[in-house]
Amino acid sequence: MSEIDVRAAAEPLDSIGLKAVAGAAAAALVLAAPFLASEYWINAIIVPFLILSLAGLGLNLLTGYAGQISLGAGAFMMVGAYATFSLQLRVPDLPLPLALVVAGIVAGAVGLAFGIPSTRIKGFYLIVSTLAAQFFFEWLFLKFPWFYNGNSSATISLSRGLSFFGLDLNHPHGRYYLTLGIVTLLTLLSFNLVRSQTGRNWMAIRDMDTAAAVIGVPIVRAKLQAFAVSSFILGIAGALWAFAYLGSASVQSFGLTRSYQILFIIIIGGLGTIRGAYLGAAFVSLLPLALDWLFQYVFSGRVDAGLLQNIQKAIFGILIVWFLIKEPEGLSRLLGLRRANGGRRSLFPSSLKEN
Amino acid sequence: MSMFVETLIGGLLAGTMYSLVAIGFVLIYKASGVFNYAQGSLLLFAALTFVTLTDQGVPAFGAVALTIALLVATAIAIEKLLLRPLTNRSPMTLFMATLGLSYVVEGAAQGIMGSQVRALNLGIDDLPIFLGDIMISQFDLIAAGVALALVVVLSLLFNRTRIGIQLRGVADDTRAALSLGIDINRIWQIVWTVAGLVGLVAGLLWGARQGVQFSLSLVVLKALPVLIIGGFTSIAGAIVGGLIVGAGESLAETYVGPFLGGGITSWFAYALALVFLFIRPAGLFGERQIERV
Amino acid sequence: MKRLLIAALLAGTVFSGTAPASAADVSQYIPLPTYRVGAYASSGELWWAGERDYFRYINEVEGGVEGVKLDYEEFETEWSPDRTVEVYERVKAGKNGSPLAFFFTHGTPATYALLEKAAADRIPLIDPAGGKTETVDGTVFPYAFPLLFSYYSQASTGINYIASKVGGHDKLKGLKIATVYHDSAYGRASQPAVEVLAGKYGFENIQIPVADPGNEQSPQWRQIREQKPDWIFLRTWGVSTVVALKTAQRFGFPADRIIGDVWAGSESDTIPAGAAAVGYSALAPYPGGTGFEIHKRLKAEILDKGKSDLRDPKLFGAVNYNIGLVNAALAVEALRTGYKHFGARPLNGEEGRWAFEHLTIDDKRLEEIGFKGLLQPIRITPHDHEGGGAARIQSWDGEKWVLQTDWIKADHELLNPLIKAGAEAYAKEHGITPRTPETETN
Amino acid sequence: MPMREDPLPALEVRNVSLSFKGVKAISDLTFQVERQEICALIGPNGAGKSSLLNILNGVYVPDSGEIVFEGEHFRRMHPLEAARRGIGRGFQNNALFSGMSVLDNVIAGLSRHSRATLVEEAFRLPRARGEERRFRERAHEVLRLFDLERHAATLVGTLPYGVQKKVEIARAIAAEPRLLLLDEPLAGMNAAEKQEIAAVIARLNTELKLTIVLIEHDIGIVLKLAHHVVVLDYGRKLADGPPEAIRDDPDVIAAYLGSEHAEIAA
Repeated sequence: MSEIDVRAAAEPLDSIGLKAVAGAAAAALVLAAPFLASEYWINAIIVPFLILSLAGLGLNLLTGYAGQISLGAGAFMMVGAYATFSLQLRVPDLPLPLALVVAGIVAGAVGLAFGIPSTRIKGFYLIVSTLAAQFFFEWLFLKFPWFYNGNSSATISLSRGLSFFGLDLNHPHGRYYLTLGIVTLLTLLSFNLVRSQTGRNWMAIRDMDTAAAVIGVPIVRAKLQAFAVSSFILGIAGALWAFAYLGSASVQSFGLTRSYQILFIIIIGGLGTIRGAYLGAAFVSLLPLALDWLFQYVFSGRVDAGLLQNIQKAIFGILIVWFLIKEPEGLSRLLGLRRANGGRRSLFPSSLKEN
Repeated sequence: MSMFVETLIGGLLAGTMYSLVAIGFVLIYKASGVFNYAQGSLLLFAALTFVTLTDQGVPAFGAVALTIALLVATAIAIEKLLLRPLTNRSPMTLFMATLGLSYVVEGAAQGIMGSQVRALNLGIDDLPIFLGDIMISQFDLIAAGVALALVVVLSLLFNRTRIGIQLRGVADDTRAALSLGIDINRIWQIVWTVAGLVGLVAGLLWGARQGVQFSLSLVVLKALPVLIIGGFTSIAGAIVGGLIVGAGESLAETYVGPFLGGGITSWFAYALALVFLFIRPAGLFGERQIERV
Repeated sequence: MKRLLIAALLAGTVFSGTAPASAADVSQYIPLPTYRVGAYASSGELWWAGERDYFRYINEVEGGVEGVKLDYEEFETEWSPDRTVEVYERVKAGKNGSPLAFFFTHGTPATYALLEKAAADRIPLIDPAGGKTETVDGTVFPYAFPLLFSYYSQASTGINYIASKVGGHDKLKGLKIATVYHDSAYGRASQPAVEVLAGKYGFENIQIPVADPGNEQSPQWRQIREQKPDWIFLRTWGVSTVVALKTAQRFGFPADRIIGDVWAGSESDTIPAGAAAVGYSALAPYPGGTGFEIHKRLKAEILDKGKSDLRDPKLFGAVNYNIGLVNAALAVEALRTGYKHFGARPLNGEEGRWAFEHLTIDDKRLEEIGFKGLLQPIRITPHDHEGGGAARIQSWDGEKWVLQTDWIKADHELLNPLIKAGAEAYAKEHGITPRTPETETN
Repeated sequence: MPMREDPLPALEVRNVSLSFKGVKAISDLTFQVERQEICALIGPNGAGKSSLLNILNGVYVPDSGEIVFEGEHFRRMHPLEAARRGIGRGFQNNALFSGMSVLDNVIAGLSRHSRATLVEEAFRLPRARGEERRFRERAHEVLRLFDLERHAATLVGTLPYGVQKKVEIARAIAAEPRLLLLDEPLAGMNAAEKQEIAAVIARLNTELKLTIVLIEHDIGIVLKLAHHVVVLDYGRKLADGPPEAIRDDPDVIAAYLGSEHAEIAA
């Protein structure tokens, strides 16, 4: 993550040295984190934060870069998790990293299939496709016991746990490094992708799809690629969420609220930026904890608990609205991380405008 | 055969209940271009306010009046605090803002009025009526009647009143309406109020069926495929879409469901909507925009 | 300014970790993952009121459990298993010097999600009348406690009640019994048991799923009208129960032929259904009502002194409130068992397991703690983490639940092989060697 | 005058009609564009000029008629097909990708030449790296041609209108089209800018031997720049011929030029 920040920000040449030092320091910090933070921080905050960042990254490629709105992030995470489970169960010889890749490919294929309507349908009408995916897979993975190996609780978990070519990862540090490694690798690949012709094709479709088609951008292919790549990443994020964070998962772990959460992450973090996913995930995972802490500290015992919890929910909603009003480009801009000459632009100037 | 007819009629009637929720959506989308996810929460809010008031001993008439007053205040607040600062933002941003709004409304409603499930009795007996072999729900029949009446009232409002005509002007061409001196902020307030009222009616009918409780806000998920089939901009579309979804869901659960292990209503409406979209990419009644470049 | 705000928010979370312990007078830490927000808040609100009121009563009136005060703390989860996992991670190391003796999951999906984590961390998961049925077998699942009334027992007791209504088990032959269930892991949990029971007694087993959230059920009930079952076992949850009762009325199915399970039998299910719910019966391992001894004590010491967590005193004695009371009492009695064995100090997870595995509440003890009639006598052993397996039946008269029967036992002889087989399969899949508690020394 | 080495015209429009919701936008239009000529479409607003370009690009589907491009017949064009065959396009109201830099906009125009696969791009394999380098060089070349080098890294949405217009032509040129369609390339520019762009267009025509169809309202420039003028009115062709003939055509003067006659004389 930190290496990428360095490269991303390295445009003004004069500060490269400083940035490299800062980057190396950050990398060292990230690698040493498990020895600096408590187990609670690793297990309950940092690992889920990293996975949510990855999911946000996946969705951001589709929604933030290619401009295709999706309310089905949870569905593709679900597919990835269940595919990983199936592979580990039924192809026990396949090492975990390869199983994750294959599960990602399965999720990508599913994403591609549910992306097909995008070649004909635009804007908000498109949410029906991703919502159909959301509800269909919730039903499918619950309905047919094959998917959860007939387990009476309809949950999935890896009976052999996590391992990396023989290295046992079933402890907080192992889970952290596994997650960190995968997230870093996928972030790098995504970074390459958005700076390549495919990335430009996506942004062209987002900014003005008709013009993109006319100048020779292969719209259909690029949209389907966006769905496939996004779902690939979401699928792997889903598998990590199920097995590196939760330990076991059911369809409820990837319900509609999860899809909204991922969408919030990229809107708050910044659409169409890689680092936006990280910032958004940090915001979404830390804000409720911060509010919780604040409320317990300030009001504990003095106000009815039910009222308190509902106020907290309302405040979360208010903060989201406030954010959208104040910073349409999300935390990415608020923290001054965008290119200095990057003027304010409207999100989705064309692709979502229909009647 | 009678089973088929009954399933079909039952489905069509249930579909009008979905239409009721979708209509509020359409109103707001038409006038302000906002895809209002918070419609479900507004519905909950309206119904919960009404029931809380009647539980406190306020007579039904007074409770309706107070609820309407509160809905007006809410609409004004939403317009001033949310719509106006977000003018000219992308539809996506507005959609996200309404998601945020739904958190606020739900949190406030449950925080202030409590989360207990309330009973709501509208005095409609839900006993079956038989036409030969075919059973029809009295309650659904009345609900369908209410939906029909609502559509008539709304079309009168749109076609016969000055505000309605201004409203249509805003819907057709916002910029032109602005240049004609129409106070668009006031129009938004009115539309959100009307959508709130439609939400109140829908909330009361749904509430009488399942109790006034949080899950009322989830009926919004039933309204989405209805909207997509009917098109975001057409009230007639919302009605027809509701009928299609209701009948389709009912027939599918009865005749297709058993082969798939049942419980398919959660996604069937969406699959149906997807099929319709392939045939009509902007819904049955939606207008397809000509791309100008 | 904005940066400052965000920095402050972030900093706030960093320093919100656990504070150092003070050595003297450590209380037993009891975290409560709760849901006061969202779709399930209506049942949750009362549940936590019951739990909190009882814990407060123990602390303030009885001076704690064997002198150890209870330090309970709530965490909002909106009934999401993922958030419950987050809470679990947050609290599993204990607080203020107290380790964690057990963890209430307050929901079956959360129990499923935590099953393996908790076993690895050696922290007992407590989920009365819920959880995973196979975990009744403590030899494979030492750290899971589906106390009181497993999902298999619920099915069996329900069938036993129907048998008593039709005049004996032999009369079940040829009857049609339809299970209308919430299409989720919870809703399906009883299916294997019903299947075995149908085989034994010869009734026809019809299973009808309702998709979540279940606010439109005409197709299901039309199907019921076609198939004409004699009885319905209703295993819905939340709004799907209300809609089921209302739709049953619409399709002319009599409410007094519907038996609800534990999670379909509270006031939240019947009040909104209005007249449609009159005559409806439900399994009650936690009966409703205020006529029990403990209610008199709580009224005097907690409610009348304005210390209750109940927002609306009318709901005192509601089924969900009583669920809270019973859960709290089970925890308190288990801790008492542990303190007597290990000494009066906060227990850790392994000690907590020992305590729950040696929890016995007989009729005499029930009288003492004021739970006679509200809680069945139970005896937990390392082999049997359910310990009860009975329920009373209560019927809704339009205003309140009225108890119809005394405790009706489930058919454990029939169910145990099923549970054993499930546990063995799990053990095999996960490479667990079942322990032999007889050889364990404590 | 255009050179007539090749007997086939670059483009033929044959009996093309188009209507929107029953309203005729183009009726039975026929004309042809020779290779390497600059053909100007003129006519009042709503005459169907932009719609015609949209048909040539495949954005609109004509109700009837056909298009013949370099000897091949098309009942309709698909946008991607049009681009692949080398039909480039500049739009009336700048259809640039506002969230991307000037350089990225131009490189996006090279999409039809891209061969690297997604996986190659993600892992930066040699073919992707090589392609990226070639694309960048090509884009810089084109930017230099339009004197846009200093804006290369700027977000295009932040630039003034005239500059955006140039970026748009640059984007179309980068892909090395065989036929370039320009919709009012000089609109919104001052006189000096107009001269500059007109000169660039003329150079593209002579140096790159590019066939150009353009829509322009500035008749003075049209008459100087174009080899061939087609006049449209209410979707019908009013006149078709060399600029001198059009200038003197009484029908055109009557129906369209009217009061603007003075301007032409000037």
